[in-house]
Amino acid sequence: MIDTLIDVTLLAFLAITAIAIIKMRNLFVVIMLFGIFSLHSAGLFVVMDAADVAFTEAAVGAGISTVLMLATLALTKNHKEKIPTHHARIPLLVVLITGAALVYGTYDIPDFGDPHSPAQQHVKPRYIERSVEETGTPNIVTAVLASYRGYDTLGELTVIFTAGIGVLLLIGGRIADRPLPTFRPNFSSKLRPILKDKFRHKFRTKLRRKDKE
Amino acid sequence: MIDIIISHYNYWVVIMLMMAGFYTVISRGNLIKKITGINIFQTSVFLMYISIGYVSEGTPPIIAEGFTKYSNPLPHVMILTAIVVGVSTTALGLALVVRIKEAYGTIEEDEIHDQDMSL
Amino acid sequence: MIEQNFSLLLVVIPLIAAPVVAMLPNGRLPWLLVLVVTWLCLALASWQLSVVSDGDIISYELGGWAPPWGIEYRIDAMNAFVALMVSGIAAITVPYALRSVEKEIPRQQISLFYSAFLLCLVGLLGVAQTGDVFNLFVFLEISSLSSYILIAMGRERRALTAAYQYLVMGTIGATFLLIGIGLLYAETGTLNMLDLHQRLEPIIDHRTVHTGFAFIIVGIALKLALFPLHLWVPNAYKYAPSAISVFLAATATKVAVYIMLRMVFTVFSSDFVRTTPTHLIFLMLGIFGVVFASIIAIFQTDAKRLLAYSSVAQVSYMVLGMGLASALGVTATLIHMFNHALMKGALFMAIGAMVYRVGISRLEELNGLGRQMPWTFAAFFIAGLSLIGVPGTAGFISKWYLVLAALEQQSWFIALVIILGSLLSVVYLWKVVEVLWFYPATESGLSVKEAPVSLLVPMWALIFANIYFGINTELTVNVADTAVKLLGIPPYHE
Amino acid sequence: MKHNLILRFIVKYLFPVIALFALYVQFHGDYGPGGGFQAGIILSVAFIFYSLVFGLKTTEQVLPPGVLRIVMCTGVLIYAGTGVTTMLMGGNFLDYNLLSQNPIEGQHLGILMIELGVGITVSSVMLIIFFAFAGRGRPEEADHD
Repeated sequence: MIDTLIDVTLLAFLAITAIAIIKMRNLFVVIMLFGIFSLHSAGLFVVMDAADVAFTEAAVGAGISTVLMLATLALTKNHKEKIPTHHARIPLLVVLITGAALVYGTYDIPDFGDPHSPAQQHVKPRYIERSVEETGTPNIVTAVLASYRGYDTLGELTVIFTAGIGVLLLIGGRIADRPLPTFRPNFSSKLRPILKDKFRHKFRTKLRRKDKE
Repeated sequence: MIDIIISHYNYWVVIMLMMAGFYTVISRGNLIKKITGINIFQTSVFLMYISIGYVSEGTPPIIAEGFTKYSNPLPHVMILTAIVVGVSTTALGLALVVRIKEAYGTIEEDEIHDQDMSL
Repeated sequence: MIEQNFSLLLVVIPLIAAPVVAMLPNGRLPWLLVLVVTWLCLALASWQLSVVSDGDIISYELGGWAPPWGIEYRIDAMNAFVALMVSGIAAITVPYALRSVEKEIPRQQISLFYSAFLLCLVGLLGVAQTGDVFNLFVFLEISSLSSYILIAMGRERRALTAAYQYLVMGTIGATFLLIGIGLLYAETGTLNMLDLHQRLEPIIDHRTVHTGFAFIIVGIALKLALFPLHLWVPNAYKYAPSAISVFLAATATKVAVYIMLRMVFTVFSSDFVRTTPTHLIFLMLGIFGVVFASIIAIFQTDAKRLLAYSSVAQVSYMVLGMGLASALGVTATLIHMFNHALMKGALFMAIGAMVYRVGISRLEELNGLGRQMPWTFAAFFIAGLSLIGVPGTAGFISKWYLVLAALEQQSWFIALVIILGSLLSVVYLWKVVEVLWFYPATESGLSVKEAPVSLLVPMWALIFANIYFGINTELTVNVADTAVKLLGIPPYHE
Repeated sequence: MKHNLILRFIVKYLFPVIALFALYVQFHGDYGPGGGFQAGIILSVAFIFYSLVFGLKTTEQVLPPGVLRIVMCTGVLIYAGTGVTTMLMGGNFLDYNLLSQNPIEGQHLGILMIELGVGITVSSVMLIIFFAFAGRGRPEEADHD
C-alpha cells in the first residue's frame, strides 16, 4: 500500500514537472526543472526496485546532463525562449495520435507488477536462479550487464567513447572559430594556480604550438 | 473498470510523460529546450521499461538471504545502457548547440532559418 | 579455431582500431590504419558470405552464453550480404577519402575524424551481424551518433544545423524503436530475434504487439528517411564532407532497410504483413515516395541535394518491394539495396570530385565542368544510367525484378509507378548532365583540372562494379534468393 | 570564488572522500548497486568539483587533455582486450570462464577487468566533455590571473 502511495505521488510530481517544463520560457528554470524531473524519476526507480538504474539516473540525469545543459546555457547566454510565432497544431496532433496509439497498446499489456507476466516467466528465471552459481555475482544486474549481456555493455562503452570523440571534434579546440566576447562562466575560478610558473609556461607554449598547426 | 485503472495507471501516466517530452521536442524552436524535451521523452521510456520489470512486493535483484521475489534485472540492464546512450546524445546535441550559437549568434530555430534563407 | 570467430572479428577489429586511431598523431598514419582495417573487414565479410551463401547459418554465442540468455550473432545470407555491402563501400571510400579529407578537415582533427568514421563502420556492421534486438539498438546508436559527428564536420555552418536536425530526428526514431522493443519485451520476455518470432506467433493478435510493431516501423522509417520522414536527409548529405556523403548515402539508409526487413520478416512474418494492412501501408508509402521524392529532386538547384532526394525515391522502391510481400518482391528489395549502394556511392563520388575542385555543389557553379573533368563526368553519366535502370547496368537488374514482382500480382499500377520513377530520374539526372556538359563553362571553371587519380580510381572501381553486377547477376540474385528462402517468404499465389 | 577559503577547504577534504567512494562503487558493484559506469561518473564529478573551485587550468595541469584522451582510448581497449584474450584462449568473445582454472574465478576476473575499462573510459569521457564545455570560448590569453 505504502509503495502504491509513493508511486502515485511521485508520478504526480513528474506530471506536474513535465507540464511546467512545457510552459516555462525561462531556460534556466526549464533546466532546473529537468534536474528535478530526473531526480524524481530516480526516486520512482527505487520504488520499482531498480536500485542500479536509480543510482545511474541520479548521477547522469540529475547530475551530468543538467550540468552540461547549464554549461551550454552559460555559453549561449540565451536565457529566455522566444515565443513561437505560429501555432503548434500539427505537433499537438502528432503527439495525440502517438499517445492514443500507446494507450491502445497497453490494453493487452500484462498488469503492472504481475509476477506471472511473460517478462517475469521467460529468460529472467535463469538469471535469478543461476547467476550466483554461474558468475559468482550476487548483484544480478551486474552479472547480466557484465557477463550474460557483456557485449551490449561493450557497445554502450563505444557509444560513450563516440560521444567523447564527437565533443572533442566539435568543441574540443580551446578557441572558437570566431572570437567571442570574453566569456567567463560564473563558476570558473580566477584563483592563481598553485603550480603556476614553470608548469604553466610549458603548458601554454605547447597549446600555442598546437594552435599554429 | 477499477481493476484496469489499478493495473494500468502506471503505464498511462508514463505515456503522458513521454508525450509531454515528445511534444516539447517537436513543437519548440529553442534548441536547448528541444534537448530537454528529448531527455524527458527518453527518461519516460526508461520508466516504462522499469514498470515492465517490476514485481509487486519484490526486492531489487541483488541475491540475499530471506528474499525470493526479485524484480526483473533484464530491463534494468537495458535501461542502464539506454541511459548512457541518452547522455551521449545529450552531450553531442549540446556541443552542436554551442557551435550553432557561435556560427549564427542565436539558438532559435526560426532565426537560424531566416539567416539561412537571407543568404 | 580462430575461424569460428571471424564473424565477430568483423565488428571487433574496427572497434579496437577506433581508439587506436584516435591516439595516433595527425597525418597519414590514421588513414593508413583505417585503410588496412576496412580491407581486412572486406576480406572477412567476403569469407563470411562464401560460407553462408548456400543457406548455411553461422551462430556465435557471445560470452559463451546460449541465447536467449546471452546475445547471439546469427549470420545468414542476408546478414552476410549487408555486411559485405557495408564493408565493401567502406573499403572503397577510404582511398577516396585520403585527398578529399585532407582538403576538407583541419589537420589537427584528422585522427579523431577517422576514429569517428571507424565507429560509424562498427555501428553499421554490428547492426548487420546481430541477432538480438536490443544489441541492434545499441549498435544503431553507435552508427547514428558517429554520423551526426561526421556530418557536422562539413565546412559550412549549415552542416551544424543539418547535424542537429538529424540528431533530433534520429533520436526520436531511436526512442520509438526503444518503445517498440519494450512493448514486445513486455509481451514475450525475450530479446533474441528468433525466440521473439516463436513467442510472438501465438499472441500475434494482441494489441500491444501491433502497437510495438507500429512503433518499431515508425522508428526505423525515421532512420531510413522514408517519405515523408525524410526531412533530415537533403541537408545532411549536402553539407557533410564529400567522403562522408559517399559513405552514408551508400550505406546508412540501406542498413536501415535491412533492419526493417529483419523486423518485419524475421521477428514478425510475411503472413503478418499480408493479413494486416501493413502491406498496403508499405505500398502506399512506397508509391508516394517514388513519385514525390523524384519530382522534388527535379526542382533542386544543388547537385548533392538532388542526389539525396533521389536516394529517398530509391529507398521507396525498396519499401515497395517489401509491400509486395512476395518472395520475388523481397528479392528485388535486397538486390536493389546492394545495387543502389553501388550507384549512389559512384554518383556521390563524382559530385564529390567536382566539389574537390570547385568547392561548391550548387548546379550553377558546375556549368561546363563535365568537359573539364571528362573522367569524372563519364563516371557520373554511367552511374546515372545505372540509376535510371538502363540494361547492362546493375540498376536494370533490380528494377527488372521489381517490375516482375509487381506484374506477378497483376499490379499494373505499381509497375507503372516504377517506370514513371525511372522516367522522372531521367529528367533530374539530365538536368545535371545538361549543366555539366552543354552549358558553357565559367571563366574560373575553364582552369579546373581533372580530379586526382586517388579520387578517380575508387570512383571507377564502383562504376565497374555497376557494370559487372549488371551483366553477371549470379552473386546478387543467388544470395538474395537464399536470404529470402531463409526468411520464409513464400512465392506469391492467388 | 577565488579567495573563498571555506569552499577551498571543503573541496580539498571532500575530494579524496568522493574519489574513495568512486572506488568503493567500482569494486563493490558485484555485491551492491553500482559498477564501472556509476563509479566513472562519480570520479569525474570529484574532478569537476575540484575544477569549479580551483579553476580549469589547475585541473588541467593534473589531467592534461592529451593524457585524458589516451586514458579514454585505453578503457575501450581494456574492455575489448579482455574479449580478445578469451578468444585467444580458445573460447568465445567475452567468455570469462576461461580466464582462470575455476570458471567462477574467471568470471570474477573478467567482470573486474571490464568494469575497470568502463570506469576508466566513462570518467575520462565525462571530464573531456566537461572541460570542452567549460573551456569553450575562453580565449587563451585572457586567462591571465
